[in-house]
Amino acid sequence: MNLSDIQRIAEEENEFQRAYKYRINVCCSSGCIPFGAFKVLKAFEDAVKELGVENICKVARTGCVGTCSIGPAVLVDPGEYLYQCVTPENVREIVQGHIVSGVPVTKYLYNNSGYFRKQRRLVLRNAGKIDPTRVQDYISVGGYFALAKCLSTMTPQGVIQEITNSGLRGRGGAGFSVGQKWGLVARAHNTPKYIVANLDEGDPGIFANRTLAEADPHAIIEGMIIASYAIDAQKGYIYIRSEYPLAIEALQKAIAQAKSMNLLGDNILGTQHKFDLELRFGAGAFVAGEETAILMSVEGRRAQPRPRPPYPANQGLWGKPTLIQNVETLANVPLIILNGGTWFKGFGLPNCTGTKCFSLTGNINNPGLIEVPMGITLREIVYDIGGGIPSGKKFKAVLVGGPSGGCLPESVLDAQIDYDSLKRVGAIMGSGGIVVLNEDSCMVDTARYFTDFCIEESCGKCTPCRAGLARVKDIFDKIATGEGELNDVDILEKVSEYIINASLCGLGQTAPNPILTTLRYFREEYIEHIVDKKCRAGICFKKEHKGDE
Amino acid sequence: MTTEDIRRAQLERVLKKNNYQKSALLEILHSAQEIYGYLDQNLLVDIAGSLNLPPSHVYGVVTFYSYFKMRKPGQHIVTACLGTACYVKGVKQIIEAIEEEFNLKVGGSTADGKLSLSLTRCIGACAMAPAVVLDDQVIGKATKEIVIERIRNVLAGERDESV
Amino acid sequence: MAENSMITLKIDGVQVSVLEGTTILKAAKDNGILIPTLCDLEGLTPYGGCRLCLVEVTGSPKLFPACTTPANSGMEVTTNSERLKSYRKMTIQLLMAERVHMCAVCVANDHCELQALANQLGVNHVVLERHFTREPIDSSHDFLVIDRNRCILCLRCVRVCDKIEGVHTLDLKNRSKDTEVIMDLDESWGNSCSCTGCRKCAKVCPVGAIYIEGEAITQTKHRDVAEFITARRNNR
Amino acid sequence: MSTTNTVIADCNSSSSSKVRVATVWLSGCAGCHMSFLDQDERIVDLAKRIQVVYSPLVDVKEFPEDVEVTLIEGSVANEEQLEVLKDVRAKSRVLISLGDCAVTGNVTALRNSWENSDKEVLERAYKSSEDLQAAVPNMVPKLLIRAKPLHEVVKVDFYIPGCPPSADLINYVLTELLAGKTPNMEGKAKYG
Repeated sequence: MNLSDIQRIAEEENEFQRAYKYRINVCCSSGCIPFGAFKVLKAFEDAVKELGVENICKVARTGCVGTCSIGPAVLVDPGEYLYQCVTPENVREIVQGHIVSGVPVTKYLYNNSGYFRKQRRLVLRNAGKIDPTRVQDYISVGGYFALAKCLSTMTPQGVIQEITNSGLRGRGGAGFSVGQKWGLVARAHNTPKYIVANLDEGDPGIFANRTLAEADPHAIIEGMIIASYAIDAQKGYIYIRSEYPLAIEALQKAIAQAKSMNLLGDNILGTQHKFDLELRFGAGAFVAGEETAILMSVEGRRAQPRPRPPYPANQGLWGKPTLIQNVETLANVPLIILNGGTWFKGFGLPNCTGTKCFSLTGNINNPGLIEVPMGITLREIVYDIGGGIPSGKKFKAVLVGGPSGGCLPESVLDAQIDYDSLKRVGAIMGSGGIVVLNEDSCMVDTARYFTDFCIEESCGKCTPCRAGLARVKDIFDKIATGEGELNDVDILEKVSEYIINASLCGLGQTAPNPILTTLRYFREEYIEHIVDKKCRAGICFKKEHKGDE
Repeated sequence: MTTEDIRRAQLERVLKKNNYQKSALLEILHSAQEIYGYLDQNLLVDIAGSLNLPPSHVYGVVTFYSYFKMRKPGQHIVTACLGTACYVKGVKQIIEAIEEEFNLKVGGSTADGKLSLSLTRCIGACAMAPAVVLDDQVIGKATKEIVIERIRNVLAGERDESV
Repeated sequence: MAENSMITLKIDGVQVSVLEGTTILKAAKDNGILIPTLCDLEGLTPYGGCRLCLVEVTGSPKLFPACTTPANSGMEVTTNSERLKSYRKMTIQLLMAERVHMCAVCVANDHCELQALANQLGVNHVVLERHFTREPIDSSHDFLVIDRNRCILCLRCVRVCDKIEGVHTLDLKNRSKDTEVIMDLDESWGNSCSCTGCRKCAKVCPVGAIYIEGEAITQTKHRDVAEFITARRNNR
Repeated sequence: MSTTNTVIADCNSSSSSKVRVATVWLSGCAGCHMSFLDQDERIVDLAKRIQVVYSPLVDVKEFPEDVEVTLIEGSVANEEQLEVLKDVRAKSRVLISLGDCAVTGNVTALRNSWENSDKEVLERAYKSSEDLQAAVPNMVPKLLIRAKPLHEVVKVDFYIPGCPPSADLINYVLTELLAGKTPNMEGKAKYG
């Protein structure tokens, strides 16, 4: 295989697809399957045959369209007609109307232009459009062209330069410059070098990476191979949550396809470059998403982070230089290589380029997976894309950045999505979760819930996170059962500040964020709980639920 | 060959496939749990011996990750998602209802060993919160009535036809 | 090797010269500046868990554990600012509040590093409500006893067992606040097949969690055992 | 803290009256009081400057008003002590936790590990360890579920940990307070 082979496959595939006038994309991702996506897929295949249109209409199984609240979702091309809540019963009607008669069946269409208008889909460019189980589909939309370009016309330094130019920053949370990181690993003397792709999305309420892997696994793999060429790594691991069976299956299949097409292995595309890829499965530990903990886990150990320095760029897996990158970051790479860093800079903000995927959930009209340009405001996300709060309830807060993000009120909804602005209002980018809360939520209880989560997931290595969070929980228990004292608020603040500064890893360093932001924006609720023994949402002061395992 | 022999042979294949590498411990534990249903002490001794790892190391790894189970699970497993979206949408009430209805506690099983209840931190089905998983099937936008009915059906031995 | 070259840095305003690769903790100690620590012990692999040895490095907003951070040329280190002092007090408080640390009834009374640091740093009371654990004391071994209610999870015992004695009887189970030191497959110590009874865990334990039955604590505690053995091995 | 000190300094300046000092014995073994007495001949000097207005060592039944300095030994373990402590706090200008039981709970708090420790500990003391007429007496004040250090109940001004606390430290703190200074506790505390 070489570049011309890839071009040939793309042409053949395009030729093949042009033969069809229509393409019916049935979303078969984790969001739609529980609502019967596979049955709908089967129904379409049958209906197309029965109505004799199988020669002009292709039925494809695809990944997530992004509108997870209206599953199963079906996208009909050309024209991107999106059908919502399709059932096997109304499939025939849709085929009859849209394909046979050529008139879209409006009564089943998803009629919400706002949801997509402010989005910008780069990472999710192929999600819902290609069949993730067919590498030809990926190649037909320009897949692996970037890899071929790198291997045939670019030096490793050139690749790193292009990525640096693009201004791409790590999407895993901290937002470190990707080009700079690659440069560090490339310059490290020790060999062999490794790449670890982080797909350990342990945050509750977040499913962006899973959806990406389900919908477009080859984009991740191509990004990894390009990175391996840039830093001269020969072995890579994708560390994925074992709770994501569909994503695992998609990746396994994609790796096997890539291997069989000589996109992985020795002499990739006929060059000297060599790269092998394996999956490693997480086992239910949120902390394993941390940079040094993921290394421990890949090595088959307890995922306890270790202090940095030494940085993984110099001493990572088995003490060797290692590049650790979130899969969303990697999926951006082929685009940047194909179109150039300058093109990529056209999206987002000057100091924070590109887009970011978010899982938008909670009390909101249009939950789903969204991808927005950096610089969009929270208000636009909540109201324009999310469509506001359902059932006439009032907005209360939006949680940005997962369990260690911030709870932000109405007053800061005009904050932009970028690493620094979010930090300023007390939140973090995290791995991309936005949960909207309405007036029925108690902010003390919310902070308590996240603290519980972080306690459960703390690795237990360092004192601030292990012992500090446990004592914070004691205080929350006191407040929620009516035994709180005003002094407790000060203690909460003091201990939180200490945990942030003294903890070993990112988990402890961000765990008190929900506490500090709720204290900052919703302090009066704490005071109400303590002084008036009143919970305005009616959640606290009830019989204690001893739920956690 | 007994079931035990077959299982051991399966495990041996997994060990071999991973070249008895110490670093493949997590993969091997995953497979072992799939083969045996849970990880008991003898199994851990066996794996530790095969990989030439200290038993305490293996035990430490198994207990660190919440996915690994050292107790025999019930015949049917219901797992409630405690992710943020599910929490916000009131999964707590569903959990309480299951506990009450089937007389069991989170992390435990019913007296007859037919049903166990566990919690998970987010299955990524947040857009259809609250979500409850019943024997590998996700029940989205769950209510306590639906969940209890589905559990009753499963316990009564009916195949779940809703998917 | 490049590691043999000397580098110069400032610790608390004092110019010091150390071998490249030396940790800040060691560099400070060799120059008479003692940074408090509970998990670090010379001769063992640095752990960085207790967070007592955090120091400030000029130019970085972050704090660095002195026990794992190598001294760099030109670095300016502050080991005892007001902020660090208050954090250290908080760390000691949290450790004392985490399990049952009642000095008067502890075998290691007066020979305990946690107690000594509490006294030295002026932690004369614990603001946070204390938590009382109830782990059974394991005295099934012929002479070694572990009382996990006094454990501060510094992992000195685990590391000495692995690195110095080389048997790795000890490890940790669970995570977060439920983390505990275990023997083999969480067996009682008396049933542990791999334990050689070398006593090194008891010697290095900074508190009274592991001790030897019927032996005076002054006889047991030899916290420099790891340093001694490692030095001997390196010389050979 | 500054107001407390001025108060004591004021009392001190008017040589006519001695500083009113009290000591209280809650759940403890009286060892701290022994240590107080262990100030040896220094107690003679102290006696010239203070008046012990309430203490297990003197025969006063009611805790008086306007006490300058109160030293409290022992933890708060039952409901009666809870009342006493609140009353004492209200009537004292400076309150000092004396000894480990008052500062940490110490031996009296070891029962806190037990669930329902208030009941279990009585069962153990009066029933399971007795052969004859085993019964929990009903005149014992109701135990709190946990034995608490004083500062979990009221505001405490100074802490003198130790089991027992050293007589030197007790003397140092009292002398400093009488001289109108704030005792510097750094490095002087000693648990156990």
